[in-house]
Amino acid sequence: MVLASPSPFTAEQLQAHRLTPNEYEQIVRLLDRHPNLNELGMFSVMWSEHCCYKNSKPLLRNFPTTGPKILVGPGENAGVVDFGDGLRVAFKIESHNHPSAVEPYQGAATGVGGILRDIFTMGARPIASLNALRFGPLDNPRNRHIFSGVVAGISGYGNSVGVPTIGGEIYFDETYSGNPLVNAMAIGLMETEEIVVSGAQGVGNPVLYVGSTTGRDGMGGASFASAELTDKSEKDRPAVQVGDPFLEKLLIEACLEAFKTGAVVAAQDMGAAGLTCSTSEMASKGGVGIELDLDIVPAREKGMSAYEFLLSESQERMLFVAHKGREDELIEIFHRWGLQAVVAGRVIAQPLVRILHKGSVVVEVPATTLTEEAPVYARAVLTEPPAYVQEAWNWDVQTLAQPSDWTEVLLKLLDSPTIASKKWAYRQYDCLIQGNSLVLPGAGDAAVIRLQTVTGISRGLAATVDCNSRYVYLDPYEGGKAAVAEAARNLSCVGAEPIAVTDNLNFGSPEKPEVYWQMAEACRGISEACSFLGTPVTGGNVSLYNETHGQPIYPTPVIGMVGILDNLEKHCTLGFKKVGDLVYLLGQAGGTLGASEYLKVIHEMATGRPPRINLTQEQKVQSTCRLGITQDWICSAHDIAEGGLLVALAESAIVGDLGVQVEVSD
Amino acid sequence: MKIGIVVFPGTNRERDVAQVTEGLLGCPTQFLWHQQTDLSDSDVVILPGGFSYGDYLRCGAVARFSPIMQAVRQHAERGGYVLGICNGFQVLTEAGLLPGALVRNRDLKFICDWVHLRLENTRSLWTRGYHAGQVIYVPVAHGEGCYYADPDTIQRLEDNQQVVVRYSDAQGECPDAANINGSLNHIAGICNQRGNVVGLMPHPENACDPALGNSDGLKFFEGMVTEALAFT
Amino acid sequence: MKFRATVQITLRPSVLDPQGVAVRAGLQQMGYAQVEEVRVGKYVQLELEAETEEQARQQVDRISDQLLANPVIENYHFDLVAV
Amino acid sequence: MKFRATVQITLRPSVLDPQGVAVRAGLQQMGYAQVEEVRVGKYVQLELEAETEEQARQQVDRISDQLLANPVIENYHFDLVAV
Repeated sequence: MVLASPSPFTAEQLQAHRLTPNEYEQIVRLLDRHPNLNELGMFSVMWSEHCCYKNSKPLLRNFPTTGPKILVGPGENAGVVDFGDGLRVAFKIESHNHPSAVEPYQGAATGVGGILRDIFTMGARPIASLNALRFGPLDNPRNRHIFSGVVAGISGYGNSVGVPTIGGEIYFDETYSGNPLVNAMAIGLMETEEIVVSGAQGVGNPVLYVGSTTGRDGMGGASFASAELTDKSEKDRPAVQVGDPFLEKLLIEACLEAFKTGAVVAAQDMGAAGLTCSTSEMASKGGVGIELDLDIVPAREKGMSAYEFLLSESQERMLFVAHKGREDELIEIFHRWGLQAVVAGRVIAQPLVRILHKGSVVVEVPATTLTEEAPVYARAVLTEPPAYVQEAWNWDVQTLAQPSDWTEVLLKLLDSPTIASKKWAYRQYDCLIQGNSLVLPGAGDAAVIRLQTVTGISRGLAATVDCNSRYVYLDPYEGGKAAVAEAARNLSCVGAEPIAVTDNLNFGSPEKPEVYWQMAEACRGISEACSFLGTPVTGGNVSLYNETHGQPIYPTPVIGMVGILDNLEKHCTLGFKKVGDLVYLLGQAGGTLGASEYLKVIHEMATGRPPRINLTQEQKVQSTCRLGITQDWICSAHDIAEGGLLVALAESAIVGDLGVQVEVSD
Repeated sequence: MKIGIVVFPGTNRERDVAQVTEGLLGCPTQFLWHQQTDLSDSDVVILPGGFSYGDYLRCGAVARFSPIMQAVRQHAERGGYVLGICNGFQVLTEAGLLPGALVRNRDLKFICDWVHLRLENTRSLWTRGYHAGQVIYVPVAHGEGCYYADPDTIQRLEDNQQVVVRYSDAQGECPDAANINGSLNHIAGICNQRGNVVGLMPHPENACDPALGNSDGLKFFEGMVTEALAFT
Repeated sequence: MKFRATVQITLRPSVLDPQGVAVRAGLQQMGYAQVEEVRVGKYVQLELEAETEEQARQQVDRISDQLLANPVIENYHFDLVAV
Repeated sequence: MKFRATVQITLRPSVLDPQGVAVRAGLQQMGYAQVEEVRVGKYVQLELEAETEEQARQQVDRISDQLLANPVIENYHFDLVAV
C-alpha cells in the first residue's frame, strides 16, 4: 500500500541522494510515512554500497568466515585473530578511492586515519599499516600528480601518528587513469581484556561524542544536491575532509586509556557519514535505540543544519556508550588529552534512532530500517564469459614473435614501473617506528614485525597485500584464486603460516552485466582458495562504481593477509646470500604467457588466458618452502609473480648484490 | 642512572627509547608528561622522536613553550645530561639550548633510510663508547632534518669540536652524495659548549636490538650505564 | 618591466585548519588568551617580467590558480607592485 | 576592540629555500619562463582582543618574535587592521 499523499521530493533530489524510485517507495513502506529531508539524507548514505553492500552481499555470503584462530569475523569494525599466548591481532583494509582522485594528499591521508580508527575502536593499539595503490601510467602528468600526492599523504599521516608503514604494492595501468585506487590496511595488537564491540547496551546508558569538532567538510562532494545545504556558497564547501594526524595520535592514547577503565560498553568510529552511521549501527547491533541531541555536538562552524550535522564527514571522531555514572571518568581522560568529550545522548528502549535539534525531534526512524532492511540486489550472473574474455582466451602464443635480445627484454621489464623498485615511495614511509620491524620494505616478499607478550615471549607477524588485476580481468575465477594464492605464497616465502584474510573488492558498476559477472566469478575463486588454504575472511570493504566516462577499471579484489612466525629467528628474505648457493625452483616450470606482464610491456597486449591455480600443488609448494626455512635448508625465497622466473631471479640477485647462473633446457 | 623521557602531545618514539634504556640496558626509566616541572628524579633527560604538537608551524615550535622545557633548561644549566633525538633535537634548537635550526630536507621529501655516520666528538656521555672517525650504520626518519646555522656559528661549532656526528659514506668520507638532507658541513648531531647537551637527527635507538639485525647504536646508550658505575 | 607579486594562500573557511588550532593552543599556553582565531597558510613571493601591469596580473592569477593554490581546499589573493 | 593581523614569515635570504626552487622549476616547466625569483614562506592570520591599536601591535610583534618566526632562519612583517 503506497501512501496516497504525493512525495515531497523531486526526481532530481532522489537522484542526487542516489536513491531509485522503488528504493524510495521501500522507505515509505518501512516508515509507513514519507521521510523528512534529514531522514532521506540518512537513508541515502546508509543504503549506499559502502555501508550496506546491497549489490555485493549475495556474493560475499559464501566466503569462509570461521576457524579455530578467528575471534571476531565480519560485522564488527575489524576482524580479530588469535596469535597464541594471549596475543590477539585486529586487522582490516578499507578504500578511499574517490576522495584521492579529487585531492590526492588529503584523500590518502584520511584513508589511513579512517582505517586506524577501525583498529583502535576494538581496543587494539595500531602496530603497522600497509597500502595497495593503483594509478594510470606515469608518462601522464596528471597521474604523476596523483601518485606523488597519495604517497605524500600516506607518509604525512602515518609517520605523524606513529604507526610504521611496513609494506604494500603499487601497480600502474591505463585502466586506473581516471580512477586511482587507494586501499589502506591496518593491523593492531589488543590491549584490553575484552574486545570492545560496537553494539549499544543498557537502556539509560549515556552516549558520548569524543574526538574532534564537527564541520561541514566532506559534504560538497558527497551525493547531495546543493539545495539541501544552507546558503553556504559552493566555494566554501570542500569536497574532501582534511585529516589531523596529531589529534588522531591523542585519540589513540585517550581511547585505549578509556577502554582499560572498563567504563566503556561499546564504541564505534565515525567513518563514512559520521553521526548517521555510528548511531544507527550501534543501535541496531545492540537491539536498542539511541537518542542524540545535535545541540550538544561540538561544532566547528556556526549555524549548521541538522542535515549537515548528520552527514558531515569530519575526521577523528568516535561515538561511545558508557556505563551510567562513569561518563565523567571518561570525559576527564579525553579532556586531559586535549580532546572534545560530551554526553550527547543516551540509549533508549525503543529500537529507534531519534535525533533532536534546537529542541525538536528532527529524525525518528527504526534503526534496523537504516542498517538491516536496505535492499539487496541479487542480479543475474552471465552464464557465458563476455565477448572480450572469449576473444582473449582464443589468443594463440604461436602468433608471438620470439625476442632477438633477451637482455633487452629483461632490462625493459625491470624498468617498467609496475615491476621496478618502489623505493621512491616507501622511502617516504617511516617503517621503523615502534622498534619492532624485522623484514623491511624491499627485503622480503612480505613484511615481518615482532610481537611481544608481557611475559617476554616474542613471535613474528607477517603481512602482505596482493592482487594481479589483469589476471582477474581476463579470468575472474582463476584471478580471484590467484590473488589469495599469491598472498599466501608471499607469507610462506618469509616463513610465515597464512592465517586470515581481509579483502578490498574494487569493481566498476554492478549494473553492467559483465562487471557483475567479474564480481561473482572473482568472489567464487576467492572463497574457494580461502577455504582450501584455511585462511577465512574476517571482513573488508567493497568499493563499486570505479569508472571513468563509463569505462570500468579492471576488477581489483585486493587480498590483505596476515600470517604467524612461531620462531622469530626462522624468517627468510628474498635476496641471494652466499656465492655457491644452489637455486631451486619449487613447483612446475612453464605455464602460460597469457595475461603476462611480458605481453603487456614488450608487446603492449593485455590478452590470453591467465595461469590456472592448482590449489593442492600450491599447498604443497608453500608448506615445503616453510619447512625448508624452519630447517635452515633455505636462506632466501622469492615468489614468481609479474615478469615470471626471469624477473624473480634478477630481483633476488639485485637485492642480494650477487649474480646468478641458470641453464634452461628445452 | 635514572632516565626521564619527555612526552609532548604528538611525541611517538618514547617507547622505542625506553625499549633500549630499560628493556636492553635495565636502567630505571620513566616518562615525563610535558606539564611536569620537577626533573630532580632524573639524572638524564631524553627528548625522543615524534611530531610534538603535530610539528605544526615548525617542528618543536610549540613544544618549546611547554612547562617542562623550563625545567629541562635548568637541568642543563646544572650540568645535567640532556639528549635530543630527531624531534627532540628540533625542540632543543627552538628553545635555544643548542645553536642553529633544522629546516626542510633538500629534496622536500620525508626520508626513512639507513645512513652511515662518522663519529667526530667521542668525549660526550653518548659517544664515549666509540672511537673518533668510527663509521656506524643507523636509520634516519625525518622530513625537516637539514641543519642550518649562520657561518659564525658553524665556524664556532667546528673550532670547539661541538660536531658530534656527520653524515658520511661507508668509508667515512663526506661527499655530497652522502649528505642525505642538505645539512651544512654534513652535520647530523651537535653538542653545546659544555658537552652535556647533545642533539642529533638519526635514530640510534632503532639500531640497538641484535634480534632485529643491527646494533651499531647500542653503544650510544651504554655510555649512561658505565657513567652510572662511575657515580656509585 | 619587472613586477613583484605577493600571493597569500589560505585554506577555505570551512576546511579544518589543524595548524591554526595547534598554534592557537600554543599561544594560549603561553598566556596570550586574547587571541581568538588563528589560520595558517602559505605565502609566495614572485618576481616576474611582463610588458604591462595588466599582463603581469593575469600571469600571477593563472600561476596561483594552476600551481600555487589547490582549488579544492584553498583560496588565494595577491598584491602586485612594479619594481 | 577586535583586531586582525596578517603576519608574513619568510626565510632569510641566506637560508636555502628548496620549496622556492621547486616552485620556480615547476613554473618554468609549465612555460612561465619570465618568472625569475620565487620565495615560499608562511602566512598567519590572527584575530585578537586589545584595548588600543598600539597594544595590539605590541602583542602581535611579541607573538611573531617568540613563536611564529624563528629568528635564526626567518624574518617577519605584519599588517594590522581594526575589525
